[in-house]
Amino acid sequence: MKKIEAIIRHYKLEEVKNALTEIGIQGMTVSEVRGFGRQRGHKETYRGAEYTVDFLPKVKLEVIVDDGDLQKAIDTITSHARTGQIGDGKIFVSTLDEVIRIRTGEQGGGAV
Amino acid sequence: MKKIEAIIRHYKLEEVKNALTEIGIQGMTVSEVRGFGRQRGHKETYRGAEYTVDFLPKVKLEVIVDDGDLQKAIDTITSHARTGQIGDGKIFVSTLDEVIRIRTGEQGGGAV
Amino acid sequence: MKKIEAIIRHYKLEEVKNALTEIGIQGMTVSEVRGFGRQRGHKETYRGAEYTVDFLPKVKLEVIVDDGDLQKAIDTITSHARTGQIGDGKIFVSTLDEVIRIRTGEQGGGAV
Amino acid sequence: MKTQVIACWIVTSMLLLVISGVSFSQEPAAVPPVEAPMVGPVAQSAAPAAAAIPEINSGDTAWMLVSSALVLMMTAPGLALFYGGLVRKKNILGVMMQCIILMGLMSTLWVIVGYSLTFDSSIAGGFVGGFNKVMLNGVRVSPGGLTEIHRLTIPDLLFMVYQMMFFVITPGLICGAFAERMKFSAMVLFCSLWGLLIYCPVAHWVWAGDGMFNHANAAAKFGALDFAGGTVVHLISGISALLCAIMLGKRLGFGQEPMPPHNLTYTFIGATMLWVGWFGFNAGSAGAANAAAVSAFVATHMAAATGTLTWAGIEWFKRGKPSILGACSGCVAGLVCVTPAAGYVTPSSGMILGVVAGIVCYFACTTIKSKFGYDDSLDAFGVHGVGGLAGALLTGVFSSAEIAGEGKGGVIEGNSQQLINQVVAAGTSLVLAVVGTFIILKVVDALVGLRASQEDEIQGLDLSQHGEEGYIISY
Amino acid sequence: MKTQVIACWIVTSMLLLVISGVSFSQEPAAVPPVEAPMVGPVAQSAAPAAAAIPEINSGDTAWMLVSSALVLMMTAPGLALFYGGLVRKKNILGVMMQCIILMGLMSTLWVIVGYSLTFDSSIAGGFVGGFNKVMLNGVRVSPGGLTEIHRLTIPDLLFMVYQMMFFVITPGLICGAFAERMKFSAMVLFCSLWGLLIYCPVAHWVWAGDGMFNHANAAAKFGALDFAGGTVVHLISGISALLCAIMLGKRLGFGQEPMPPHNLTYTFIGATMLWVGWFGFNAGSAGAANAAAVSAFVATHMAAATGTLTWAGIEWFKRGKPSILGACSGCVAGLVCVTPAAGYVTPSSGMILGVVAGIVCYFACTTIKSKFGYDDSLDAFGVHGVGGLAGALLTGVFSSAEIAGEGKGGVIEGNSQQLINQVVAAGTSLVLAVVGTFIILKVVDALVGLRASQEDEIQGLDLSQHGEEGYIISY
Amino acid sequence: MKTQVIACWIVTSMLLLVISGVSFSQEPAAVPPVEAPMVGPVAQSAAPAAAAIPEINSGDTAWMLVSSALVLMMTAPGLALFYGGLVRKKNILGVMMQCIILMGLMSTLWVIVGYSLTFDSSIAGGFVGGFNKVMLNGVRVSPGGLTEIHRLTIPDLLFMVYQMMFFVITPGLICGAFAERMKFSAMVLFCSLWGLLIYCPVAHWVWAGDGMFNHANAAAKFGALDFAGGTVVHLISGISALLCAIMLGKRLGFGQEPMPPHNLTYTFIGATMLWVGWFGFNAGSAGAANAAAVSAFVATHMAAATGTLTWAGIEWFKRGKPSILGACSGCVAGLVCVTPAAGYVTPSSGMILGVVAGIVCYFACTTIKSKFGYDDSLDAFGVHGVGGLAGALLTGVFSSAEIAGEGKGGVIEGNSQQLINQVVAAGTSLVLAVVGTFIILKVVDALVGLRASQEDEIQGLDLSQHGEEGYIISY
Ligand SMILES: Nc1ncnc2c1ncn2[C@@H]1O[C@H](COP(=O)(O)OP(=O)(O)O)[C@@H](O)[C@H]1O
Ligand SMILES: Nc1ncnc2c1ncn2[C@@H]1O[C@H](COP(=O)(O)OP(=O)(O)O)[C@@H](O)[C@H]1O
Ligand SMILES: Nc1ncnc2c1ncn2[C@@H]1O[C@H](COP(=O)(O)OP(=O)(O)O)[C@@H](O)[C@H]1O
Repeated sequence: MKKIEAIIRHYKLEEVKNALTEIGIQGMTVSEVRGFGRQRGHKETYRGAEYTVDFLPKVKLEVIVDDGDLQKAIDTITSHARTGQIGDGKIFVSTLDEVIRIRTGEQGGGAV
Repeated sequence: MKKIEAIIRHYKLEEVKNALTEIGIQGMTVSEVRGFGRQRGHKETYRGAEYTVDFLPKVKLEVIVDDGDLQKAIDTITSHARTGQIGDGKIFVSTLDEVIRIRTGEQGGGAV
Repeated sequence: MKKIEAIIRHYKLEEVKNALTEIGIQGMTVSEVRGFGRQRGHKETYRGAEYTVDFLPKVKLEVIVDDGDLQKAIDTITSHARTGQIGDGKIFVSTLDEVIRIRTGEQGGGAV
Repeated sequence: MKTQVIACWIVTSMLLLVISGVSFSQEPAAVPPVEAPMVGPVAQSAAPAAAAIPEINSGDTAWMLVSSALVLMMTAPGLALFYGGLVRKKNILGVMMQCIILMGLMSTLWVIVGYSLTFDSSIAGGFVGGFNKVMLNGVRVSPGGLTEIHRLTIPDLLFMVYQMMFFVITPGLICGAFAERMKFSAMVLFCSLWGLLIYCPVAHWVWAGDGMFNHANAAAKFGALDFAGGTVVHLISGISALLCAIMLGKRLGFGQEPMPPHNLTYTFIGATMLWVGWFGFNAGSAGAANAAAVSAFVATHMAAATGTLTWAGIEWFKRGKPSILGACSGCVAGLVCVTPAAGYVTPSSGMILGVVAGIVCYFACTTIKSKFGYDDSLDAFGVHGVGGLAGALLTGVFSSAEIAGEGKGGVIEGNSQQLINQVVAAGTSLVLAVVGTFIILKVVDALVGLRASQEDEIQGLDLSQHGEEGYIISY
Repeated sequence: MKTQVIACWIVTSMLLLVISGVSFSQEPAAVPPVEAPMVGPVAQSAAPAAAAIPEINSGDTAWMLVSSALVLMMTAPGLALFYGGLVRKKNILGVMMQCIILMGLMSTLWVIVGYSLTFDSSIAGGFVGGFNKVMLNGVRVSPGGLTEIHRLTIPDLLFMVYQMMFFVITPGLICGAFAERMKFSAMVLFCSLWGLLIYCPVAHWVWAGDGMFNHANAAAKFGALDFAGGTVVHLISGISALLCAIMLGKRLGFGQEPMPPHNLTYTFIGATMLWVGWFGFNAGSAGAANAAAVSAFVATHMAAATGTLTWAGIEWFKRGKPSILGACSGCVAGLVCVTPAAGYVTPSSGMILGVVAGIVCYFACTTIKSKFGYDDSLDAFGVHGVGGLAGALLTGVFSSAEIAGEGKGGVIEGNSQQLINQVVAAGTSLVLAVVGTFIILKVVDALVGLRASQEDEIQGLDLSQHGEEGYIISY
Repeated sequence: MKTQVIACWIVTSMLLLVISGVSFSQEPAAVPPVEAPMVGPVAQSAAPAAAAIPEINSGDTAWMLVSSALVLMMTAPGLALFYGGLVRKKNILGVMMQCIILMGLMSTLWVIVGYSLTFDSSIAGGFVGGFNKVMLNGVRVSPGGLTEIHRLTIPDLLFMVYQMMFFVITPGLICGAFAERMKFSAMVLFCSLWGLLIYCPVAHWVWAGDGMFNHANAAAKFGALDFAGGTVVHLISGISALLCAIMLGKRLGFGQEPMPPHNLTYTFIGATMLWVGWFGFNAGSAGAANAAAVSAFVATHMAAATGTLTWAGIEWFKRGKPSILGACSGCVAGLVCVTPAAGYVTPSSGMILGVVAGIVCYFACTTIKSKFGYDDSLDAFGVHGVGGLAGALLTGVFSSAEIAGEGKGGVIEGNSQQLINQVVAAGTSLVLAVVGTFIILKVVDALVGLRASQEDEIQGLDLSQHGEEGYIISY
């Protein structure tokens, strides 16, 4: 079982979600994050006091997939989240030891 | 050291937290997430425009435990977060390389 | 590739971010979390009804680094996030299988 | 769902048809006579003795237009924010929806039949007003069509619309008791029936010219003083609220999971808007921009001021920290308590009423509630019921003849009969409210069911009843 | 960016200079004569016949001071919250900025030249008012300087400032159509030009004493009734809004990604503040605290009430759940629709207008919009255009001579000519609005460009146009 | 904690007892005489010459009731939202609590002794008013009990409560300087002392009939014009705020971490509510619904309008983007600056005052503050101190005898003495404010300590002082 974490742009979420659903991925979890990398933030000024806001709002998408679906999922996210502009985001992949479905107690692949 | 990530229902958080505390787990971190799986969202209508809101609000619970406490923790979460209805959530387990307590610099089991 | 997750105090974020940038770390992602450990919450009273709010607001910092930068990054976070008071937070380190930059499709070290 | 909706509307419509039917058949005789004297909240202290028909006074009219607007503002945004901030995020729109729908619904019912039931001359042995003013029949755009005691220098139509705003907000207060769990259709049906069957009679007793508890009605055995609605508005809504809380049962998870206010900034905004709007409620009840209005204004403000300090002060001593929820609750408690007394008392008495309100409502919301364990979600009973009762009684103590007018002094001025009158009027109203609310709740339960389903309650009323979310601040 | 800003200001300044130049050269002759009769929204129903110069009436003055404040409150916080809640989080400050800048900008333009263009005696064959009142030349702090029909018992200066508030809010309504994508500089330029070139002429036609559609102008062939601005405010802003929506094009992602309101609690607060403020708008249009004001107050409130119930009711039947957005939209639709009729109709007619508004605006915002596919972001056309048109026409149907004054009955009282007059006035105004808005948009586009860049739009107007964020609730 | 609380209350109580003691012992002689002429903010421009006791005028009373409500609304929700939006999320309730507690506390103090200290005839060589009116002794519910110059057509009690609202909001303005770090108990003590020891004397000098800077006091050598409180309200609160900022020291992390406003939408709502409420503040200071009120209304509105445009315009040129915080700051700056001049100047002068305010306050809040490095958290000094001073002086320049009344022209009309009077009055008040604030801060520091502890400040005042959180939007 693999865990894919993708940091993407807000307005790409809907598209990526739909694309993933189409290739048969049935579940995902998102959260609000702020981040920066190459793309740095902007300046905001409040009554003359200037702040550099480094962190830009992004969406973090977490998808657990069977090892076999991994590449397909990565490709789908990559192609749909891409604009070609700096700030498109990153994908991180890691390995899970175990997945459990709380409702049934099922473990492993069936639990996803 | 294991990291348990559990996606659960909001209104189960309090119960799960108390149950974990009772079995001796002394720390945890939660965050707001939205997700879907089997349980899909609902429709919202704004002046005639209908949206399908796939993502439902959930809570993500992260608990770091010693390997020995893993099963107990999983069982506790599973039993207390369960309602038997679709949407109860998932538990993901992964392995950590290292844990450090910032205040003291302690590492490993003692840092949890 | 290593993933560092650090749970720190809100008002230390700016300092830690600057310190990491100075040692050459070029990207990071933060999110709002709530947690407790040794440091338990406070009591809030609403019209006589008392609640124990266990979860305190914290910031979660995620930084992906090459294996070589790991120790430096940990040390930097540890030293700048520390106040010596209970509640300073924790650092969790895990191993990533893969990192992809969405914009270019680059993988591995170059993608960070 | 749909069937319930339809059931709900059918019942309401039938009710209205029946009522209207009765009235329209009477209409030939309905040329509104200049009835026998009666007195309302308006002008209790300034009723002109002469029978001469007054002209429109522009200053009084200006003030009453403003007061009407202020009392509407109390329902929303005022009350909606005050209550809305106290619920959990998932129910915020439910609260707001109740307020705006009541603004539409109760206003409509008032025009159709409520005004007539309240201010037309008594039928049914004085139980309620008649049907001569149904659909505003005979309500004039100039002064003079009202009974002598209500004879004001403002158009009768303005008196009607000002009173309408009270009919809107009173059931709104009850919503605080069943918040977060009542089905929307049940709320609609309950408030319609409650307004017509409980508010109208009680308001008729206390404020109509031939009302059996109207102090200005010479024929009344127990003439009570109720300047702006301590009994009519707060006491009966508060006690009905308690019954609702008990009969609906507790919210799921009550006592097990924390249910803290999701947005105290809204509660604060709402409370301070209530404070401002209450000037329309209390000083407007003078019916004119006169000395009584000014007295009421000052007493009202001072009660709010000391109520705020008292509640926050008690918290400061008892738990080391004064809270903003305490301060807001205290100001509302003070305002509630001074309502029946506003135009009859001195500023200092206003200050005393605020202190008393702060103390008794504090204990009602903390000690009493936790002792009996009912789930009055937003303390509609603790604040409006208890504060309203305290106010109704204390008006009989502190009323000052110098301000209120001859024969209206209270216990302090040696007139202990007044306190008895207050007790009788409040007690009788209370009994009607309890019995009536019980029956209405049973009826509504039978028709559409009172509570949202478990799932709906867990999901929150916003999504389950209205298909919307309050805040989508993430995109 | 900077060059555009400069361009923008140069154009505006030049425009103002030209206009002022014209006027100042005329000034020697500008001692304001007691011109020929004219009638505005104010006092259409209560114009004193005598030519005697009235004294200040304190009650009327009090009411008009309050009404002016209430109408300002409608723009902000009212409209700003109503609209602001409906956009996505990243554009909330953009909406608010438009409102506050319009408060500054339109007020200033009104003093400089707008008031004169509207209420000075006609020039250019009746197309617009002249330049005699530029810079408030001759506007007195006492009553009597206005034409006979406008002769009020309040200072002329108060009439001026009350009318100013209408000039502020009207372009604000349009902002709902191009929200979330218009460049700030374009908005500033567009609204300035639109106000002077479209609002002033139309307001002159309908409300100036010698206006060609002013019912009180004996010389007018098609004397229309427009109590508080159904045509002048809502119809022309609504239709201009539609054109803006079409010419600017859709928001990026419209139809593909969900764009739900980011904060319906704000929309609710705004809607209920609009409801309260509208009493100043409509009842204030009587120009005095008199019977007409009271009639307008009640009709206004009842239309809002039934509008709320109607829209929410339609939703309840059609999709099983009444929504708060529906209730809020319904109340605003009812208020829009009753605006031209407010002081001329009975409470029951007000209730009918509210029901009609609820129905037609509901279909305009749902069926029609989705059929034609334009992106009227916040339904400025669906509510104000459609509701305003319905109101303008129905005023000709429901106007009651008993309330509105002799000769002002509508179709229901057998005067079908009145409906024709309403159609002609509305139609002519509509044509000017369409043609004028088209030209102004083209000019503004050429000068500074209408739309924010793609990146700016994606980032949100708050950051891209103003360098700020609305909520930073995380720290 | 508890000991401090107790200490705090003991001191306050003792203070009040001492004061009251003094007064009650004087009471036998306290039958309120119709004292020597004096003039307040109210009616400076319309003081009736005759000594005849006026009757209540309903229009004037209506307007003053509304104005009192509007000024209360300025404190909350107005100021509370304006300031509350600017702090960090963790301190929002702290700001709101300060406002509502001041509403309770200052109102109570005003009734007990503040009103007497301000408007009773001078004692202590003219330093402050006497104790004859303690506990509203002799304050009538009809007009006529005030001195001749204050002789209004509204009940004396209404004058009292209107002035009370100024006493409430003035210390509230100071809170902007020490926001996010002052201990709650210190705030309570500081504001009580500041109100009684600084506000009352200065208000007495400028507004009491025998005040040494009251223009209407024939005996005054330096009769200053201060229509609605440029010196009395804004200048002295602003300069005291500066001292507070300096003496409390900077917020932890100031200059190192960003402290952006957590909710600019609140700041916007607050600013526009202030704009609306300010009509009560300024136009209400006419004391009647008359020509002076209308003049003040228009001048006030125009200053807010041009202030908004100016500040936003400067930003647009200097950094390419106009900000909503700039627009809001500009409107408040304009309102502050026009306050002392409101009823004395033409609309055009109002516009000029707004422009000047926009410029000077902009530089005060940006250049000056960053140059000197003090941490005036929310720019109480930059806006109220600087804007108030500018207004106080410019009133002496722009005052127009035609509007203000004979002998009240300014420099522009050749009366340069008036500017000198303004300087003297402002300067003297400023000195008292600086010295007094310094002493009071020292005393409060000694008694309960000024600053919250480091931990408390880091945790936020909401939790540390009040045990609550503002938004719990996650559940
Ligand atoms: N080293 C990193 N660790 C954690 N998150 C990162 C890291 N680098 C980038 N990110 C996340 O990815 C987002 C996009 O990165 P950025 O470098 O701006 O774009 P791109 O990958 O297109 O060059 C950032 O906003 C941040 O949230
Ligand atoms: N493949 C997945 N990857 C990441 N998160 C998932 C995945 N599947 C489900 N989830 C999370 O678990 C939650 C519950 O899943 P769901 O399938 O609805 O319930 P159940 O597990 O009871 O069948 C979802 O809302 C989502 O947040
Ligand atoms: N076992 C754990 N699992 C997950 N998160 C934890 C755990 N223990 C602590 N944390 C997180 O670290 C934060 C700080 O921990 P705490 O024990 O209070 O401080 P310290 O590490 O200084 O003793 C907590 O608020 C929580 O978010």
